[in-house]
Amino acid sequence: MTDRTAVRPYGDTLNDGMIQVSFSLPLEAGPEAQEAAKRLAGEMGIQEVSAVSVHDMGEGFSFHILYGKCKYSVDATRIRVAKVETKAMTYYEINAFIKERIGRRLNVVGACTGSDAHTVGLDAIMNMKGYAGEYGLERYPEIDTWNLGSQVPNEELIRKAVEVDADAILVSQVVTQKEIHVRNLTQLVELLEAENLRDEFILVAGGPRISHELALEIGLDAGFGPGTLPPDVASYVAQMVADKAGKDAR
Amino acid sequence: MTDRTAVRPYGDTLNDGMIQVSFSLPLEAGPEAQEAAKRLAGEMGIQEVSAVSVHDMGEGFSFHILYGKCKYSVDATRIRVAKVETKAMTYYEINAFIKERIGRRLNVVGACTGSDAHTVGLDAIMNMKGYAGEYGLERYPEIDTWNLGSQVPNEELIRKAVEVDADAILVSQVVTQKEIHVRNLTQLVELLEAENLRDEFILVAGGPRISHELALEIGLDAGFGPGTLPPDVASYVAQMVADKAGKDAR
Amino acid sequence: MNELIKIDNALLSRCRTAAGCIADKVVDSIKDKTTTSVERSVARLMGIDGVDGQGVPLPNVLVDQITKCGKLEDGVFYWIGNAMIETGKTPREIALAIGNGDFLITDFPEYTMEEISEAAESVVRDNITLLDESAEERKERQTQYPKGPSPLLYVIVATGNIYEDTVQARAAAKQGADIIAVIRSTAQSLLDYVPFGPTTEGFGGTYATQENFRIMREALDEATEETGRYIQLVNYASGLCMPEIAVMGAIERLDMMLNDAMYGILFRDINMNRTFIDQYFSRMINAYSGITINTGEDNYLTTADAVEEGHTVVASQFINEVLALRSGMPRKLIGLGHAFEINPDREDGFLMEIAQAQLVRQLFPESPVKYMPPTKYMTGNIFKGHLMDGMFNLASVMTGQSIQLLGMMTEAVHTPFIQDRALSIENARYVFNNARHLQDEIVFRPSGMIQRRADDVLKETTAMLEAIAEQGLMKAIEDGMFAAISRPVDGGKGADGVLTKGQHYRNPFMDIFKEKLGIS
Amino acid sequence: MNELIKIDNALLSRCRTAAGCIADKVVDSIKDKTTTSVERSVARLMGIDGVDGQGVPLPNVLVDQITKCGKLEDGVFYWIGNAMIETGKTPREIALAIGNGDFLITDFPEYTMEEISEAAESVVRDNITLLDESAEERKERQTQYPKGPSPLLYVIVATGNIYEDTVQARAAAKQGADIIAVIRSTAQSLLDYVPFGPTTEGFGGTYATQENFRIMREALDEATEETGRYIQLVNYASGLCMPEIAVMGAIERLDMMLNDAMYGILFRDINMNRTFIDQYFSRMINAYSGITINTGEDNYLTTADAVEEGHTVVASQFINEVLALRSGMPRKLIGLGHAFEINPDREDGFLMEIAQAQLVRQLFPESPVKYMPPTKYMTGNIFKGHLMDGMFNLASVMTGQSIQLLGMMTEAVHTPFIQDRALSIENARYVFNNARHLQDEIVFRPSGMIQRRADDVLKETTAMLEAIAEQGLMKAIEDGMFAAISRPVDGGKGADGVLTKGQHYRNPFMDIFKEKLGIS
Ligand code: B12
Ligand code: B12
Ligand SMILES: Cc1ncc(COP(=O)(O)O)c(C=O)c1O
Ligand SMILES: Cc1ncc(COP(=O)(O)O)c(C=O)c1O
Repeated sequence: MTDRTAVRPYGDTLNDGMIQVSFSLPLEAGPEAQEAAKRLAGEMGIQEVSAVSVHDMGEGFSFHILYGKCKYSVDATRIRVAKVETKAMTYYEINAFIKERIGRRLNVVGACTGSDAHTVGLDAIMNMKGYAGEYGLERYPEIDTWNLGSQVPNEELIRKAVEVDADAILVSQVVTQKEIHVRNLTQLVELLEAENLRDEFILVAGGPRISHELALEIGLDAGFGPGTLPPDVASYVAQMVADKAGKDAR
Repeated sequence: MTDRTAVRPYGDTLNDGMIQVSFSLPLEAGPEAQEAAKRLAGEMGIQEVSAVSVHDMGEGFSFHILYGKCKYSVDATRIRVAKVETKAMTYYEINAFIKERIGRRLNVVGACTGSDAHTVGLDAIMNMKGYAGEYGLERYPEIDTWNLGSQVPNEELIRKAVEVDADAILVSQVVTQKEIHVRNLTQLVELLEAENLRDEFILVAGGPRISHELALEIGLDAGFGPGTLPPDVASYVAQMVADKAGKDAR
Repeated sequence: MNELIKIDNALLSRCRTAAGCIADKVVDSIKDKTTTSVERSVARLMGIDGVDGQGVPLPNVLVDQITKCGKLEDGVFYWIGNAMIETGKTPREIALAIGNGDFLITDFPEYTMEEISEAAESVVRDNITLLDESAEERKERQTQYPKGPSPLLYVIVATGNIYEDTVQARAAAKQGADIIAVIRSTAQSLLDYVPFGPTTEGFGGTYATQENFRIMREALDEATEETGRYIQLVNYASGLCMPEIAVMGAIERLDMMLNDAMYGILFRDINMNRTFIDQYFSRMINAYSGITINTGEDNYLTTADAVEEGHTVVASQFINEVLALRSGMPRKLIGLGHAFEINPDREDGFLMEIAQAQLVRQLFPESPVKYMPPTKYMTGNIFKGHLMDGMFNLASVMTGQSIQLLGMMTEAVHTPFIQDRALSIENARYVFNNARHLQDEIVFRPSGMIQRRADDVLKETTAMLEAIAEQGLMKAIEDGMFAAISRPVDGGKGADGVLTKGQHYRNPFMDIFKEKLGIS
Repeated sequence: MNELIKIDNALLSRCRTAAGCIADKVVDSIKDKTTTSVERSVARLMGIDGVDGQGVPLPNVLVDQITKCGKLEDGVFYWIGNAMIETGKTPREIALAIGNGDFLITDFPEYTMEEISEAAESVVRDNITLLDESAEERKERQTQYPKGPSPLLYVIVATGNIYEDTVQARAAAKQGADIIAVIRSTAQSLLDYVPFGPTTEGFGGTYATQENFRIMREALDEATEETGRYIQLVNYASGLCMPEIAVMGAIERLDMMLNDAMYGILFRDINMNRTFIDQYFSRMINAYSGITINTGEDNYLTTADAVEEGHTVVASQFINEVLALRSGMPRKLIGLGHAFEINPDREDGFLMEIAQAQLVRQLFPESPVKYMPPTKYMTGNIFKGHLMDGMFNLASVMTGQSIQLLGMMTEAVHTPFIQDRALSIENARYVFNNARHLQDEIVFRPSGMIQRRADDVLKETTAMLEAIAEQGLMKAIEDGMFAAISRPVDGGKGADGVLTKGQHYRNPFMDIFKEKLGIS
């Protein structure tokens, strides 16, 4: 039986620690490069390393594939993953919830910001058609949406949000090379704070490398990763608006 | 330019440290398992980890693929790989060398030992036909060979070596599960030592997971890995026998 | 099955004629012989299982004693039956008593075969009933849980530990595997006994024991219920204990058995006569119990070149087939083996693979042929390996193969890890589904490379079979006609276990099998 | 090229007729128009390059000043030529002077077009000679270093740093790549100027600058000599600076350019008129210099479903083709784009991919079609991804595609690492070689799924083209007929850069191109 306080990788025997690693080195293929690869693996705590493949790639580069036993374990009983805490509701439940608990339609503005032109993810959440069989926010009778599309500057997004008195701002970031997504989102938060608008909106980001944790770190309210469905986002926004309204009322 | 004293993995920018890792965990797929995977990567010194894929495999197992930046580097200028030091000769050179320098034909015994029945590698070295365009030892006019084939007990191999007064013993070990090859080779060395025969023979191992280093560690004279060609082995044996003869003569 | 190429029927019938001739000679030469392993399997069929105080399996205890007394020629049935009359004990009690050193079984007064047969009748019947029930249960479960579309996904587990094996097997079933083969520990095929009980330490595989069979069958029965597909179980019969393992498999409801007429000779240096006798009886057991056999022609291509020696694979298939037919196997249980082993660097190698696969498919349309993955040219480059396995899967679905032994990207590295298997199942499911009806779409050009290659292979096969028919199979093996391996007729392991049947010899199980299977 | 399917020629000619009709309307509507970017490219063709003190590219400095003075209708040639007479300076000196604030170019007394043309004649000739020399050099090198067999291996580099790009490109060439495309930084296509000098920081790609082109060309010329194969260089023309980049590419001897008649409109929300005018002139430059274009129909399938919208790809190919023909491109330079983007979970999806690929191949037999890899359904599962790329490679070699943009197993993760590219080159080389002549072996069954799918796509294409011919291309785009994206005729970026030619307007380069290319 697995000891959840000390979980190790598994190949074919419990706790054998077997892992696979691959990387390139700026060294010509040969026994030295292979030895360098093994030592690196050693540094990483991989034991009984087998360097099973080496590929010369020209220009003084080699590619290595290794197997070995990772000496580390993790305590799975202590893992807490930051998760969106609101409860998932269905399309019908969400609309009913907004009607009853908020009593007015919600305004939601969305955009792919900066130089990012990957609209498919945002459209999946916002457009009528939706995603994986779920309607997008546009279809919700209790939500009004503004999908600004691609390559929208943060300034313009904020302007629009103010203009329509948005409850929530949805930002999509798909390009992540050189951490550009983190830069873009950070700038958005800073701009909002500078204009004292940060608390006016529920600020939500999404994209293939966005996690709730990362979003919180940057200073947003929530983050949604791969496989997000429109009702996940709608449930979250509705409940947060209701909460806020509750707090404001007190 | 690459700093060879601090070589790091390379993805698309010098010293970016990018590596790929994959392994299974005895945890059901989900955010917790993915977090556990990331933490393990963290322990291994991988930074900015992206958990790019998770696969539920049933029975409480998940498979993870991660990318990230390895924080370690290696000093490539300090790497010394144990290598067979004898100089590589061709078929013709080797035969001439034996004739001139040793003055008699060499006797070589080979076997796949223990329960190992993988004869292809040993045959590649020993049989007439040879490997990758190079004749096998059997074809060498100056070498007499005895290829005992597969699943030969160490005892029997030693008996045969004594019987034919072998100069060298060639052992092939292909099956490596549970380190069985190390056990088999260690037992061979111990048996030879017990019978005070260790110095009678040049003891050579080969196989896909055999390195010269490993062979030396176990107490053999040389080890040959993947891609070995018959003349590599013949050159080595011939020169070692010549050396020995030289020493004995003194 | 689609006829994507043309087969020259004249050549085909010449192949069948030659193969028939070859088999007749083999069967003729073994008719009046038996082996220690056949006798131990008769002991098992009489209910003898377990070990003695020293851990020696009881079938060996019994057969060894009779052998020592120089009386094995009369067969164990004779001696056990005789002892049953004399001692009133069950066969198992008799074996245990021998293990305790209580008596020499050959010391008792000897009864007539009628008396013996009568005394042992209920034991024979009860044990046959066991086999019948097992076969019956398979049928029922297969009706309740039908199998998926062909090619079926066949994967191996090989951790060395039967309990770890069940974890991997159940996971594989959930991932979509149809067939689980438990690979056997490296050393087992040369053991002249079958280990006993559950085992947790093997090298490159797990020992084949009856208890291990039972443990895995149970795990797969659960997986069957969970997945709604009948998950088949495979193990290895080949080796020095071929018929014994066949008995164990029949009792524990295995669905397939590796069982090749020549594998042991060529690849394990087992004596020819021993192998031919053992395979003859073991296949009757398989056939009687509805167990599919897997032959091992793929192995040839691990030592011989797949292009140069493609015809030896087909020739061997004809021989394996006809020998199986002689053991009463219906064609639908004869899973002939072949493999995808052409050098991946060869230009148009994929076309030649297709030619060979399609030829085999059309020559043996009723056979559940088993297609083996690339192994020889696999390297530590797991990415390229995964791709080669994908091309193999495509070749299979394009040519309508029956059973697909999935390749693993780590073939050159280690026996499969759980993720290797998961990825390879994913590979096969993707390719099979995405190209499901490709074979219905294409015809190969009549004068193209594929058709010509198939023609050439069939021609060479015919020539080879006719040459073998001429000189006899034993001589052909001596001459190294298969897998470039030559074995002397009298050499090899286990030769001393071959015996000419004595005057009292009877094997009532063989009689029953022959009758049921219609073997003359 | 093999005709593995049957094409209904009546439909084909209806498609061509409709496409011709569509193109005529487009060309007609843009004939008397020019754009800021066309004018900047004329400036470049007159030798204006470099930046002013604030780092603004000189072509922009010039065009902006003329625009501010409200005089761009007459075209930069008119104003530069005029200023040359008046100042005796070269065009580049004039632009520099403007950058220094020395004068307003529109303030000089105006000469006649004859006088201007005469004054500028040698500048025009010299710059045309530059283009001719560059094209000539390509021819020579291609004779000395012939290219490999089709499909050619096309890979991208996208580190963001031109020097790092050269390392990766040279390594790729050694690994076997035939064509290197330097992907452009995410933001560049919407810049209304072309950055200057070598650059080392881009996101998801490297800026397209003339110096970057030169650096990479030099690296690839070395690689050409080392590998003995002419390594082709690709960059992107599409965007707000289409014709300018075409000029830069012509000068620096690029071999291919991404250049699509509609990509900017649909995917970058660039104004329609702007795009149609820009592509018209940019393609003349490409054609004159012997540069192959790559169209971008693959992009449709990143937002639209590849099965449902397969016909939109083909319709767009007909339109892109005929528009390129109108710009004087010979068919052998029109590299139409398409893609392998059907959901891998779809049963028989591979058959549908083949149908589409084969259809495209047969409809445009002379075109060096460019086949794009799976991207949309790629995930972080690099193993499955590598396999999907292998199936894509197989589809390509089975259907005789010309240019294979290699898929990367890390498509869903990051722009390619050096090893991703190496493995993908290995993948393609293995599959292409191992199945090299598969297309010569097969015929698809006349009533099979593949033939039927191809028929359906062609039928839908015909209907779509005829509908567009009816309403006009601009209206069709407004209606969202491509990629499920709708763009208003007057909307989009760069609309203010569209102008009606004034009375003094002349573009001598266009005249030369038209004459050489035989455009009426
Ligand atoms: C389609 C695509 C394109 C299309 C985009 C069309 C369009 N209108 O969107 C086109 C062809 C135009 C394109 C162009 C480029 N692309 Co692109 N593209 C892709 C591709 C193939 C798929 C992306 C996609 O549509 N996924 C499907 C959607 C549904 O998934 P998703 O975005 O993850 O969205 C889900 C969740 O993340 C979440 N979500 C996403 N956004 C949001 C927002 C909110 C508020 C919420 C709550 C949730 C949420 O919910 C969604 C549904 O579950 C990826 C590779 C891949 N397979 O991932 C590359 C990829 C993203 N592209 C890439 C690049 C580099 C580019 C270019 C920059 C290349 C170039 N230099 O020319 C250009 C420029 C684009 C630009 N300026 O941004 C890289 C990014 C590398 C990196 N990690 O930085 C990728 C990974 C490919 C690669 N390996 O190089 N691309
Ligand atoms: C061919 C093969 C077989 C054939 C062997 C036929 C034969 N007569 O050899 C058959 C089908 C019989 C077979 C059976 C088994 N095999 Co096997 N087999 C392979 C396979 C596909 C190729 C090995 C090979 O021939 N390589 C080609 C030769 C030329 O390479 P080589 O051995 O490395 O030799 C070179 C060098 O290493 C060196 N060298 C080798 N020996 C020597 C000796 C000397 C003295 C010198 C100087 C040099 C030298 O020089 C050679 C030439 O360059 C590998 C997988 C793979 N692709 O590697 C699995 C593999 C080796 N087999 C494996 C297993 C488990 C088995 C079985 C145990 C499975 C089973 N339970 O049934 C059985 C039992 C075999 C046994 N008792 O040992 C595993 C081993 C796992 C491990 N790491 O422990 C592998 C890796 C497959 C796998 N992934 O499961 N196998
Ligand atoms: C027919 C057959 N039997 C048995 C085996 C395995 O044999 P062993 O257990 O002797 O290694 C194989 C190998 O794959 C085979 O093909
Ligand atoms: C024809 C064409 N042009 C340009 C691009 C790239 O455009 P951008 O630089 O605007 O991202 C693409 C995308 O692949 C394309 O297909």
